[in-house]
Amino acid sequence: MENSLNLAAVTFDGVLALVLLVLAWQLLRSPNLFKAIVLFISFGLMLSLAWVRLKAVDIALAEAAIGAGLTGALFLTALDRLQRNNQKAGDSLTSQPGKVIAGISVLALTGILGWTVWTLPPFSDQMLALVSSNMPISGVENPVTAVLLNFRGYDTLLEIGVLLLAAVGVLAVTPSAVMVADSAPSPILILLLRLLLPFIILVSGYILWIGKYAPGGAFQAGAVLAAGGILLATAAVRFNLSASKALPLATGIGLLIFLLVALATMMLRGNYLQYPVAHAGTLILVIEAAATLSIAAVLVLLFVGVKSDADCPAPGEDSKNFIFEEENTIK
Amino acid sequence: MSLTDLFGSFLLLLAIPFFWGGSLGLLRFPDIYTRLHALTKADNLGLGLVVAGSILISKEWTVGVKLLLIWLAVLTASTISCYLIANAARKRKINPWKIP
Amino acid sequence: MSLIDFLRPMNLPAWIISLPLLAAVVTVVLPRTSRWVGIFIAIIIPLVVVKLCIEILDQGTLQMQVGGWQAPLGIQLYADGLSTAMLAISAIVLGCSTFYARSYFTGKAALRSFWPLWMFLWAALNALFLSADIFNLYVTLELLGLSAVALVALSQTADALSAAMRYLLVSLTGSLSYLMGVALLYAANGTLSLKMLATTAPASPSLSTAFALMAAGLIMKSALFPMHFWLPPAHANAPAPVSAVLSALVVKASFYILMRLWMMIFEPSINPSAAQLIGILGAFAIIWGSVQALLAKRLKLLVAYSTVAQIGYLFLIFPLSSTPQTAQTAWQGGFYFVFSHACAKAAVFLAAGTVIYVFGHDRIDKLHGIVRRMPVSMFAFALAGVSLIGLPPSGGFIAKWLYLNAALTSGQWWWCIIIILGGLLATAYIFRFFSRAFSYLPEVAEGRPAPKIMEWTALGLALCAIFLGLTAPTVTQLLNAGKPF
Amino acid sequence: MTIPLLYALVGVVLLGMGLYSLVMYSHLVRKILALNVSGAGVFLFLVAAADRTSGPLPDPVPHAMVLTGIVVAVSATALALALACRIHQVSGTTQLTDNEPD
Repeated sequence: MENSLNLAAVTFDGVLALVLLVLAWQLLRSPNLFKAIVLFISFGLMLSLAWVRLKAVDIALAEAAIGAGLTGALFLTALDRLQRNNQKAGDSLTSQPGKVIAGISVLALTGILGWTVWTLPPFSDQMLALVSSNMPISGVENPVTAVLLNFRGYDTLLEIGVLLLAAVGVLAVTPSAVMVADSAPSPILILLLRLLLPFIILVSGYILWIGKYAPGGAFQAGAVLAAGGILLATAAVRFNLSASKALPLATGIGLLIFLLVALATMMLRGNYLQYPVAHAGTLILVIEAAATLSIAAVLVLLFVGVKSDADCPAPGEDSKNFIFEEENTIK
Repeated sequence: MSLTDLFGSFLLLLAIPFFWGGSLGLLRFPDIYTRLHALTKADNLGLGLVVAGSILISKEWTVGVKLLLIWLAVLTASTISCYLIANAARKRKINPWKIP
Repeated sequence: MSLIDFLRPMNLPAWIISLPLLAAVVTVVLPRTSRWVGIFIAIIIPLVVVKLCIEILDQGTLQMQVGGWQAPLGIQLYADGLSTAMLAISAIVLGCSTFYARSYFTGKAALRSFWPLWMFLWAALNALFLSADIFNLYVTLELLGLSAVALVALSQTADALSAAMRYLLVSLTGSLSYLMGVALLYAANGTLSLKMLATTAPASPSLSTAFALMAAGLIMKSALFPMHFWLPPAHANAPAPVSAVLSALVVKASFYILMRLWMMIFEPSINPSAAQLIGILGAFAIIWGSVQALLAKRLKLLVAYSTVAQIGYLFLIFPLSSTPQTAQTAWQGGFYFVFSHACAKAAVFLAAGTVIYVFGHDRIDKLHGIVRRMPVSMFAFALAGVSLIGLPPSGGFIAKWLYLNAALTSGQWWWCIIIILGGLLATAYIFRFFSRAFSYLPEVAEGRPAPKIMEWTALGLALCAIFLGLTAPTVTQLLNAGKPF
Repeated sequence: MTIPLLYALVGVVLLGMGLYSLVMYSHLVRKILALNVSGAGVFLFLVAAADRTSGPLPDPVPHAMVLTGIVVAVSATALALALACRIHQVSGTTQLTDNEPD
């Protein structure tokens, strides 16, 4: 029994590895970009399975929601905009000699890297031991959450910054952040929204909360919430980012709360982000709740920013170039 | 291995042909409408069997409830996305395939 | 709680990182306040950095365990002489450019996105110089890269957008390569702390591969020949204050990381021919960049190619520091280059931006006699030129002098030829512009007057480049504080 | 060959495939896809390495690193796609043109 299970597992991993490679190969070579993107989404879903196999359930959740779902949606909307005017955009390969040179150098790189990986010394357990021994004073029970928000919380703080930065960057190159639907939203879509939206919010809250004990947390919860937001944006006839007043606050609040907690702990306890042990769990939950909101807001914003059609009525360059325009009202 | 386990495994195995058929249809059917048909019908039935089998095998009732919720969520999502895709295809004047 | 408590020396690094980040959030949420927030940061950060300089001169190093966790579990913020000097130079350049930008962007809508991006850029630089954790460095690199790309794209012209895209692709590929190196180092050594890697990482295939990957990624990001192709379009098409900061600081940031990694982790166990190879690339960069600068038709492009050349000098550190006797001289020379080039190049880019502001273009052959329209800016250009060429008493001179010293002591005389040749070529391309700008013509091209602040900030930076030459003892004392290498 | 090693090697190959396509194809969407595939390769290697601990529990630090990496990747992807769309809108091309500013 033990053996046959093992055999099944090995077969599964072998097949999954092969599927990943074939999907990647296909998606990188497919002449049809739409097909490539669809393959990319399936690649992301297969990758989620690989994460589960590698005991990284947190990553599997994030990959399915962000890596495959949201990134895929971003790619599809961008492709739609890019191919609207000229249907078949060229995707020429570099010249034959270039192909050979690039091929040989990439093969060499892959070979060397593969050999390095093959000869890696045994992995040290010291970090795992350190994390495990400090779990009781981390305020949470899921080791990944502990690393993300306590032991290496500073990385996460900067990363929330990266997200906000991306939102600002996307809007900086999107002169008119207004998303217009092709036609009136379908009544079925609205029905779906009615049914799903409350659940989405509930599930997002659940994932946020469960992150303390089990796989889950701010990123996964934010991604789920963002999915709801994107659905909502798709169902709207006209979605004007610039007009929203709440959105800037929602995008910024995650970083703001995180920074304030970090500075407050520094002034009270001496070290940046050093939570008092008794309140670590609460503080982490507060930071995560704010971060969830911001992550969701930014992800929606990224989607709408990429989707928003620059050809639609854009008032004078000067008035529309901003990020968050307060003067504008919904038309 | 108890009887419920056995029956649960049987249901899981029973799901395979449905998934197989759904995937085959997705790959081999001639147009978007027929492919959607294969995908949503066969796969949803397959998923139903997987969920039913898993509920039988799982020992805790909370897990069972979660699985049931997952099934309901997938059913809703797939029904509506199927409708949306078909509707979009119809709006783009993609004609259904006819036997030549 | 008193103010003294607020600014405990231990807390200074955290403030230096947090203040611009807070400012970024505020400028997003309350865009109307952003100009004042920007000015506030441009004043407060240099002050805090001065305080940090004093502490470092006094104590040598400062270390903070973020979250109170020791390495390898937590992340360390670490300030020594070198990182403090980098923070100081960033504060000078970014501070001046902030005031410049305030006038440069007047009335332009792009300003709304400019301020948050600018604050993120500043925070990223500060965080990068203070980080002592290789994965945290990756996050700061991404923060830096994305903000820099978005700032380049702000001009919204077809050229600028294309340049930004190219920059983004190169930057992401570079980060990815660096991240793979981080992954290998972690897989082999089980720690991400720079300090611990420095003491524990043994020579092994994984160490060599990690070095190759990280070096390749960082070289891409700092635009060393032949990976320089993205730099001239990006730096030439960005808004002027952005160009100044990109050339002065952003390319130096990845050089700084590479230098830290090399001196702390890799140098003892990597084949020294790697250093020679990097040096040769540097030499090519000096020649190629200078020649392209000589051929450039636009002023900003000339300045951008000059950056390509000057980056070449930085990488001469690797071969020159290869012998123990010269290591000290060489790395000090290299960082003297970083500082003097930062001030001089920022001054030159700001002056070039003023030229565009005044005349609406920067075609060199149509800029006859502009010195009469903008004497202060052209004086700044001339002073900065002195430093770029490496004439005494500028900072550029000290840098070259230290380099020549290291080259002769270590018996690698051939690098002297390159350094001198580079200086001659720099003279040629700078005087090619001067011969037009300072020529006397009865009628001068028409243009709108430039705001005073734009002219004087450029001059301030150029003066800094000169003063770096006069204050060499203090600067070296700061650099040596805490014995970085 | 162990299971983590298998996935680590797959990660390396994905990185190589992504880099090759990044250099070889000219369409911006393809380049961004290629970068995403390369990134996935690096992440896969990192997590596979974390699963080589002696006990049953994997090392959670690389997991946290990859979560950070995924979020950074989606941010970068969004910025890149928005830039690509803007380039298309301004100059009607979906590729990088080789014009050096003169």
